[in-house]
Amino acid sequence: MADVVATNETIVVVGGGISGMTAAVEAAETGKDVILLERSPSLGGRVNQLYRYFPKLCHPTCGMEINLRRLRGNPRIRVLTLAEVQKIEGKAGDYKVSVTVHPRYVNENCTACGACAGPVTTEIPNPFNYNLNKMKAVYLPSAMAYPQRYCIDPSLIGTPEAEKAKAACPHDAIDLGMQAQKLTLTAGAVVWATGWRPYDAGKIQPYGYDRFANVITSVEFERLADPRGPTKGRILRPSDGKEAKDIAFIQCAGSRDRNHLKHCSRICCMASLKQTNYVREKYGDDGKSTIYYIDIRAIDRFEDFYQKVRADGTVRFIKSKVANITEDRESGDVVLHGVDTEGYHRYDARHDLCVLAVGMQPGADIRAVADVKVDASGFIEVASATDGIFGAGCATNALDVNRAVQSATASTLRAIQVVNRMAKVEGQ
Amino acid sequence: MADMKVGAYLCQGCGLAERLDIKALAAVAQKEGKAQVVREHEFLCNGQGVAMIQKDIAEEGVNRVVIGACSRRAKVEAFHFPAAAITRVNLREQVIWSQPDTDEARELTQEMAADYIRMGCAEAKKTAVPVPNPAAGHNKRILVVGGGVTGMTAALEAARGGYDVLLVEKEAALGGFAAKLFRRVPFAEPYAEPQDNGVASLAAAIKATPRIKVFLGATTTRTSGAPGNFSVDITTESGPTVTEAVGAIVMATGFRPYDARRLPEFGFGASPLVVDQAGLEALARAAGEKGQAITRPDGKAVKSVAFVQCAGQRDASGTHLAYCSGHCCNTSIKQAMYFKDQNPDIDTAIIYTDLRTPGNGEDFYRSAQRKGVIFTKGQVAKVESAGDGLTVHFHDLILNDEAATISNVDLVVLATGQVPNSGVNIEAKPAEGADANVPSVSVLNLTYRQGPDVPQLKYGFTDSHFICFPYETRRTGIYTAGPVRRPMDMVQAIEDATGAALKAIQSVESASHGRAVHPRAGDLSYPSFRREGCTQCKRCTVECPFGAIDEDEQRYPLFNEGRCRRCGTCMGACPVRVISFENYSVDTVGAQIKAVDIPDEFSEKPRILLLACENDAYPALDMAGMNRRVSSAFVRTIPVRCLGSVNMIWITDALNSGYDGVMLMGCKHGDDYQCHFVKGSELANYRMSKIDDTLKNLNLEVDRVRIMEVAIADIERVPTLIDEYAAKIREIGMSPFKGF
Amino acid sequence: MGDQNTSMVQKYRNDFLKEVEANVEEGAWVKMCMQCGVCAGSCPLGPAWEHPPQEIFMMIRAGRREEVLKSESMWMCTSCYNCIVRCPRELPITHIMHGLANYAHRLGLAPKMNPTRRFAKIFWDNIAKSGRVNELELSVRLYFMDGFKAGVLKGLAMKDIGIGMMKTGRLNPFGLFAHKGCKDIKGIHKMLKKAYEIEDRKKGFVA
Amino acid sequence: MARKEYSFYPGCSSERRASASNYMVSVESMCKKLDIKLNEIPDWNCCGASIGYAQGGELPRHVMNARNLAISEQVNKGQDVVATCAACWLGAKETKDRLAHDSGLLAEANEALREAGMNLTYKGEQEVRHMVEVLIEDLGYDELKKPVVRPLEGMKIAGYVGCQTNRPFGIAGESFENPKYLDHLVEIVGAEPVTGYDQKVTCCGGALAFSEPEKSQAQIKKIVESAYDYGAEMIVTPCPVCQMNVEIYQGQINKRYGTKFNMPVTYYSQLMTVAYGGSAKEAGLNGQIVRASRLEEIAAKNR
Repeated sequence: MADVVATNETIVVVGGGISGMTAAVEAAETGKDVILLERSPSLGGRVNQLYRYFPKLCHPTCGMEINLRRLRGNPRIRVLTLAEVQKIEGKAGDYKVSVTVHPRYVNENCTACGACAGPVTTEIPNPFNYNLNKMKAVYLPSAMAYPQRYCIDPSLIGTPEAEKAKAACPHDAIDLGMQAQKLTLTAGAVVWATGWRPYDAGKIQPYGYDRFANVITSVEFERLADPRGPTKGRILRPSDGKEAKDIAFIQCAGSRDRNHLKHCSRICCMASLKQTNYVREKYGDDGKSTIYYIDIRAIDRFEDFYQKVRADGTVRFIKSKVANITEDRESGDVVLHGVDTEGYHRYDARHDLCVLAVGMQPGADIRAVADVKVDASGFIEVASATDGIFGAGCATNALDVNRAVQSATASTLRAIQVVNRMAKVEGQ
Repeated sequence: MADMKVGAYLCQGCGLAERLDIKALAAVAQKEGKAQVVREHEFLCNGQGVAMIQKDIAEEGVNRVVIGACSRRAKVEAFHFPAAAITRVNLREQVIWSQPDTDEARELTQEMAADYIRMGCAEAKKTAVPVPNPAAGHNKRILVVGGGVTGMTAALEAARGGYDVLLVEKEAALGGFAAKLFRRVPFAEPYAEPQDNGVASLAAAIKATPRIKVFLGATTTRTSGAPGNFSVDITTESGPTVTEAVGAIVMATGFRPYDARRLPEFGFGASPLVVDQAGLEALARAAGEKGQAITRPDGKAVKSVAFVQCAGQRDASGTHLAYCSGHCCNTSIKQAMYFKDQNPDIDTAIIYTDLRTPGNGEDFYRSAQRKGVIFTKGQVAKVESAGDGLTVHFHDLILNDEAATISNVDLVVLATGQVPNSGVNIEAKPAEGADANVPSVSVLNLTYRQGPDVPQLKYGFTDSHFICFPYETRRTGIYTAGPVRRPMDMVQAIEDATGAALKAIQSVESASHGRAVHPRAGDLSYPSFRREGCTQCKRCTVECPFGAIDEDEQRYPLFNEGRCRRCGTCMGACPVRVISFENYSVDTVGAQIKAVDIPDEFSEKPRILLLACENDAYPALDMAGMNRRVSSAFVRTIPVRCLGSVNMIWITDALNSGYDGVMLMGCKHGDDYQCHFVKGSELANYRMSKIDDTLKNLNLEVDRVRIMEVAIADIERVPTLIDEYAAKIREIGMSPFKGF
Repeated sequence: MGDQNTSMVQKYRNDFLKEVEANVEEGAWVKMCMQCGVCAGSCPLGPAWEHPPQEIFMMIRAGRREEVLKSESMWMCTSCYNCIVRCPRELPITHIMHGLANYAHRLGLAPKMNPTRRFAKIFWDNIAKSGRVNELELSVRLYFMDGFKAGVLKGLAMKDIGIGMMKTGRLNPFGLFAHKGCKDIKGIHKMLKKAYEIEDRKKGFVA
Repeated sequence: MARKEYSFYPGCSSERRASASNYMVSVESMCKKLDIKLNEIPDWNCCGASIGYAQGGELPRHVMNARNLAISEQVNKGQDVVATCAACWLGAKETKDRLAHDSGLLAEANEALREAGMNLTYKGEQEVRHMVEVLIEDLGYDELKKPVVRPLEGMKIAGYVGCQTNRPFGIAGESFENPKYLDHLVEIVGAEPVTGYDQKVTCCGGALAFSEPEKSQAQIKKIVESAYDYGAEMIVTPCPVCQMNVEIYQGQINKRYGTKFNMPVTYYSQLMTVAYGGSAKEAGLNGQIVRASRLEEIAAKNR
């Protein structure tokens, strides 16, 4: 990988989710050289783990296909996966980005034919499905994976299983001796798009995510609904694999809460409204969704979607922050306790499954590698004109996909301004 | 095309050699495909394989490369030969991976592969490496229409990027709506206090930027051309009209407040003590300039203020705005703070149904509560004058008191919404909820065949329909930003403006190289048409989703290549087939259809043509193959750029040449359409609705042609659809047209 | 005590929220509530509350003074602190409830016969007297707070427990006479007197 | 010189012949085994308990606690204040907390404090901690395990934490909804903790035991019932109010609901004393109204 050429007109984009891919593609299509760094083995980030988008209920992989096509066909973009940024030093127009590239143990020869996985039996938790199921330790991260190359889990190295995989590969694509590589990239500007991670639901003790099998998170629910997911798209509850037809959605699970995340995560209301659609999609009028909320935040045109769900007879709305959840020991059902504050009605509501609409927090702490201003929640604040490191997408705030892409596009221009200053390139 | 030389390269890797007789395929390529060079390689995508092809291109003069290996979606970087036209033949995902690995299946699998080789060679002979449009425009200046915060930001950001900017503002001064604000909502921590509206410093920055030329009291009265080559008339109230050349346009014409006179129940108009948010800003500014406290319009001191949220918004009845304007909760909070900061003893109540302060707005909300602003979840029914003040009647939703009131209120502020200044709705749908009373005046005055302004999405907003691609308008090189695009607050408008500026810059850069922009970014081909064959039916000019085609003096279609997105909808529309692209035409597909070997009607081997959208259906088929999902071996798939590009002749040709059925797989259309060329799949469905007559004329069953809606996620469903259709064809029997 | 109330009414007119902020322990927090209701749902005696805390906060904002101060609800607080630890706005709800109860009690608006109010008074008087709890005296007073007959009956009902406690050495049969209490009880009395003075001064109670 | 020394606030209920005197006995034995020295705060007074609010009001309540803390600062210099009673601990800790964040209130408290003897001023120098806190944080589970000579083998014990040792302050590192420290303590004394026990933090209604008996007893019923459901033969608690309530009203609950409760409720310190080789008397087991027979049997075994 020593062949990675970068100059102070190069833009380094950190994070290969929707924001990072957008920044990379938009910059390259404006004629800039881009190096896109992704920590995991493939691009796509969290959107690739969603079943549908709100409000159109279209599939994230649709837009991803277009972005991947734009990216694959653009020689100005260099993608490095399993790449982790260690340090960013220097100043706008002249950065040194130190990167560690972790071994994939599979080289460019791989054609994703899958022969290597054949003889392997060792299984590991599948991060693509938030570890709801297991997968072989030699794997293609997802059907949309780019680069379209298999990976070998480090835990397999040194075991006979690894040798089996190597022996099975017809294209000499497996290199079990692969080592981590350290490289230093020159860059004029950096776009930091490391996205978000779900708030640790276990910390919201009254809801017993760590104690009750049938309390899950909204991101996990996406995997249950997705035909590519662990249940092939059937909404089966973890405790007994029974179909969950009566589902509770708890809003502000961690958000708007001084004990957890002080900010509102913006997307969760829409996400839950969307997920009630999954319930309807699977069960029609037999499904039952109940949304426990403080305020429904369906901003701007999303209001239409909210009204549509409101009109759905299978969906109930209860203005209440659920006090706590208990588990019915026999049935494994969850019982939600609280008070509907619109006129004070007490409830002890039994549901098959409870989905916590968990909040958003920054996916990575940029301060560990660079001196950048972040707010109290760890989100990157808008850079000053002299800076050359720019936050994009959910690294800057809790954003929906649409706003994340806007943010990434804006940051692309900020980065281009820097490299153009360097190149003294002018419009005319 | 004298020097055309086709090289066919067959891969033996990924199990292809085990499953297929590659030698036989090579023979097909040579004899039937007429490939001058045919080579096999055990591992085509590796170093040597690629080098082998490069060598042939360099030394043998091969300029049409047919690659018989994996899907066009795989190994793209490896098979990248700019000097030659590439045709990918998908023997892996859609032949060996979608057919059972059994001896019985071998024959059909081999036939399938052979057909695809024939098709590949046939396509190769019809395609050429595109040469960039000689008429590409090279102007890189950016025009920004609207001098509010959005427009000023777009202008500044573009200029900082090194581009010249023209900024056109209809008022006599820059600033737009923001200039009317006393203070704005904070953008950064601690999100606790109202801030200076920031307009002055923005305007100063504009002044200090020589790259930006400002036109005040001016409007764009005529806009023609294409990206890299727009011509715009700028008419100033005082003085003449100047014509300027620009490369791209950012439309940032903002919004106007919803007309509060339509809310008599809240006493607007009836009492001067009832104002909208803009009205309150005016009071606050007036007071602020004099350094005095905000008073009632009648000069009396203010002791109590009530804010009515969602006034004429979020209205399901259809009378008022259906949407939420997003900023109003924070704005009312800010305005309540005006009073609390002026005197903590002034009572301020905000009556809301859902308080919407996303992100760090939550801090601002808490800050207001700390200042003593009272928040009440309720539905306001009526505001009426009582004595010297007002009484607000509302349903207190927490205390469930339908007759709740706040009396002796000195000011009531109505949080009315944003109505976009988006010009003329060229699709003339009733602009749902938008302010229909105000006659719409064109903003851009485009000379386009399809109308003078940017098409609107909903409620008059020019938003993109796409979640992943928020800037994609249907007018190439014209990007809209700020509240004209979607209801939004100032901080989002600033981000939006910056993004739109990037897209404008990107479009001038692409235009200057004759490249297409999203979604077929980088495509150098462009539509050419045979004027002599044209019947002036105008379908192309009407149906182009991007308004790229005008009409010349003699009413022939006038292609503006720079505006074209290369979807081929015009090509699909053309009844006389005079429109084509170098790398995609009626012939490239037609030749493939004809190349397929059609067994006679007693063979029990039907042939089904599948025209699949390359963005959704085709990847779904690929992924089904990756999952080794088996489906009928009688299907021959051809990816198309968009169902909109499907020309009827392909279907009639297929049926005439003995195909037993034709499937079209395209994206969802309608309200939540997923077609990336917006109208393509909708048009295809419209055209197909007429196919039945054609079939009747041919005496064929209507089931011989079927159009299906498929999403990229239908990995499991797509093979099922195929098998169901194959079963249907078996049921209605073989086509009578074989062997003609 | 009655004029205590009227003076407050005059002082704050109809602005009950201001009155609460000034006079009720932690009252300044009332305005911070966002009506999520987690407190209402978290209270172990929830169903016994006519008005749960979050509703009481709304009633205070709505100026429903009498209704709030005369309510039995605050007296249902068991001081379990569930509401405090769950409140997303960090309101010290337990203390506000105690404060409201105490305020209502000071104004003489609290329900006369509310058993908790009466127990709390007896309890405090008990500790104020000697500086420490005299459990026997406390229980005896409790039994007889509704008069001799009721007391005897309640006493009988509880006698097993009482005897059990004595048998196990956990109740002093001679507590009424033998209870020691603090040495510096005089000082404690003066200290409390002072504390009351200050509090009354601060909250503008008429002496 | 003991290995640990603290300024001790025993509280009213742990006085001789008071409702938690048995707790006191076991604490003393436990501390002896662990070589912990408790220096009682001279002439300490009642904390006012949470129920004191109605009559006590705000300042007087804080002043009562401030007095104890001020004496401690004066007499037991440099030592943390340790309380065994949840209410005492909470009352004192709340006062420290409030006065630390409200200088006005602090000044007022000291103004009143001057009226008392021993010319006291409260400065807020000392930490206020619960005995359990001290055991876990200052000694640690490993140290607490060492002296075990008589593991309580075979006993299934439900750890009932209750409210005030748990909320709002609680023990560092423990959650309000599912604290595990009692289970750990049960484990190290060789018994089996009933980890699934789902009423471990349910309020026993102690504050309302006298005024609203039926309401508080309904709470107690849940607490005891669940312990039976999960197969516990004994409940252990760190709080004298909890202990008394949950133990002594079982008879009345049986009358009211026709249940057959007879669940011993002990203190952690009693378990530890026995496990450390102490006698039933040293563990204050004679103070149980519902006899802890199994524990007494083990205590009778010679170590």
